[in-house]
Amino acid sequence: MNETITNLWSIPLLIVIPILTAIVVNLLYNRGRAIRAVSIASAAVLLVISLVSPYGFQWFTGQPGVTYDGTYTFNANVFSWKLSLEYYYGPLQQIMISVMSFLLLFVVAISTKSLKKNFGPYIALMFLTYLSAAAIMMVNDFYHLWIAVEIGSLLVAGLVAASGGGAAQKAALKYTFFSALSGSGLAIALALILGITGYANITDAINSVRINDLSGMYNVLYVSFAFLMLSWIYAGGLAPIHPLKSDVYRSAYPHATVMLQTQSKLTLVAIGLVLLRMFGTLPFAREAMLSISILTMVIGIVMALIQTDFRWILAYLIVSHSGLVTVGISLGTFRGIVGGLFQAVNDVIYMSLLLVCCEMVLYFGRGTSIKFSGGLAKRAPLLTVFVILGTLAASGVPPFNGFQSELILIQAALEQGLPEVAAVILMVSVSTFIALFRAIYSIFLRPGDELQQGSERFKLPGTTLMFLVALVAITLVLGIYPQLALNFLTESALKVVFVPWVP
Amino acid sequence: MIELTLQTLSFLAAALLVIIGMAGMLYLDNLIKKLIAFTLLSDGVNLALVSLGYVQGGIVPILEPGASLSDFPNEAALIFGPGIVLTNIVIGVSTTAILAALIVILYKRYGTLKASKVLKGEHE
Amino acid sequence: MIDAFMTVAYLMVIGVTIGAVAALLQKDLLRAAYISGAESIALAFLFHALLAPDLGLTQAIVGTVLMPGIIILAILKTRRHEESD
Amino acid sequence: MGSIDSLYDKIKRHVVAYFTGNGYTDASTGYSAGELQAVVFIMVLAAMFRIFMIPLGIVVILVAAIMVLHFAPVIRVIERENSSDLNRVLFWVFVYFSVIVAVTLWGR
Repeated sequence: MNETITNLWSIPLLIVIPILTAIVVNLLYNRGRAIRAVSIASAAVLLVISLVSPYGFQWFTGQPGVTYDGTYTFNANVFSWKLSLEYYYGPLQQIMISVMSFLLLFVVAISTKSLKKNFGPYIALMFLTYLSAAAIMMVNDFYHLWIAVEIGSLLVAGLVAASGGGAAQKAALKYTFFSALSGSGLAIALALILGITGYANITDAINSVRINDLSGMYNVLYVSFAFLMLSWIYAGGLAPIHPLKSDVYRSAYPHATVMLQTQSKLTLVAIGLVLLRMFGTLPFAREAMLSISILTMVIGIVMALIQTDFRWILAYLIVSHSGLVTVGISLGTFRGIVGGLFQAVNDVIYMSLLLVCCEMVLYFGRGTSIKFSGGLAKRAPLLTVFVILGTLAASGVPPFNGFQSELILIQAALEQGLPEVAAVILMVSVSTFIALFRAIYSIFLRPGDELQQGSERFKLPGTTLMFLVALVAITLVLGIYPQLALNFLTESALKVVFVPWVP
Repeated sequence: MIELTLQTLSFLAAALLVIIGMAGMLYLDNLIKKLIAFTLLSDGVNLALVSLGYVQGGIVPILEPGASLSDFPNEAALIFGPGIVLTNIVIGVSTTAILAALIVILYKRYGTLKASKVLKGEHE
Repeated sequence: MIDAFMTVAYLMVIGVTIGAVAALLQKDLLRAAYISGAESIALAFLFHALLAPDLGLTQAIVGTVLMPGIIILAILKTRRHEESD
Repeated sequence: MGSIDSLYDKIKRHVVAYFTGNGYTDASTGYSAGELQAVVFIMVLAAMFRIFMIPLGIVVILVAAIMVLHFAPVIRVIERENSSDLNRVLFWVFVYFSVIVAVTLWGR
């Protein structure tokens, strides 16, 4: 296949700008206004780059060499070589990274406004989290995949520990201890794949597996599949590791959780597609992925039903809805993959809406426990409207975006002859409504204590109001015109199903 | 009967290191001990990856002046393992640093290094 | 010469394992950190014997100075002996 | 679990705990909804084994029903197993990993 260089500037910029911003923001000690200006400008630049960037490849070590007499060893054939370390920016990467940049812009704006102390390192961690998620999304070789996953897990721990509080630090310590197993497992998987195929590049590895006869070495492939799936589970917070991940989601600040859940959804999509492309033809590989996804959905939603704190409920709902994303991917059909990717986009958006509402509940000085609160609807009616809209979107009610992706997922499950999976997806969306509405009733609608009753209304800060309005607008637009997002996703899904060696 | 070459022995040592590290992370109650067990675990993985590339009676994969080019591919040790291990060592150091910092912070907050007190589950 | 080298390598294989167990059995955390550093020296030599001298150098520096250094710093900031109960 | 309680005893204890135990709290709606959901989920997932073999599916459904009745408030068991204790998570990961490797190697 002939590949041409069409993209020489945007992929390096998407990696370099977050690093530079993190360094600069770290150096601006205690200058809140400067940090705010720099970080917002940088996030806006990232959003513009991700929107206007052309599609194409970025190869490392592709530059011409210089000889002693001053001439270049330039040769047009250099660009026809397939180099191993490779990034790719395509339609799927464009929509995912654009959504993440949009969220980063507002999250940075909110956090620089609401935090009081020196928050330079915190913003730096936020940008580095963005960097790791973008790298995982664009990468097409196992080596960079491993490094980006490792960096991402350390950054999650850093971002959670920076939120302060004993629970947050405990969650960070547990999560980092576990990265020992996951990271070593990913390194072993990488070494085994390198040993079998001889390539770190995913495209070349898939071609090598297809061309060469590996019938005697299926055991090695299965072991590397298992280790790679372990890191998938760890980075995305699927079933056996979900207690650690829900601890992480719950104990960070809600606006930091927006970035954390975006990162883990993108990681799930990227590593899931890699697993499907590389190991999708192995018998029982997709079944293993599917069973993990179903287990995640079920346990997440059941645990969300019995929580008594809004933050806990949201944490377990995020876990459960990551199961929805991976069900679509692990079905492995065209419609399933489209549904999974679309669910990832939608999920990131409506969960951000709910998380920002949760942040506002904390900001107004009410606890998020559903036992000792109530009566917030009288004092913050606008927030109540937003949180109810977010609930409707999350539980898949027609005019919102959650409905469209869940419909596609249910159709995909029925097409595959798995009506049970369709039933589980339906029940998850219904139970999402129950779990969220318990919290909303207790916090917002129930008459509160007399001590908490006041006359004056709470006012939403301007940035937050803009963010909420924008998120609601996106959920409505994507719910009414799903083609806007599906146009980006169909090409990638077709490639994964029919030509899996193409990134 | 497997011949006890250096490669087999170091695979064995790597497996023992991984098992010792995992057992230490599971059963030891002290957070610093858990940290040391973590470094042992990553050492074991590194050793396994390095001994994957070992060639019996081979040479270091560096092309010295005067070496014969035709024998080099047969004799040189494979380098994919070491390429990964170099990164893994660096990642291990940074993870150790973050873990140590978190342990110090948690010690200041709770006054103990016992994992059974610090790392209790949230729902118990 | 070669035989002596290989004998030392075999000894280092045993040394790595014994060092790992010994480090985890100490009650004194500082001593455990030192022993894990000694285990790293054995590991560095083993890397050298396994035809990866560059990794041997890296492991010698990182494993004997940096890692125990970090752990010793953490011990100095917390406490030296394990709690008995 | 050498329990000698009959099924009647289990159900009676369950019902009594609902109406007298801690009284009606905010959490009890969640617990009852979660219990029902968990039971339905388990039965639906047990029914999925029909894709391998229909008799196997029938057997698994029966086993699942007996297990559900044995661990009567299922939600309590699930809640206990979901603790974020590090060792417990590590244990579940080892179980999971061995199951995945065993199933994939066997399925080949």
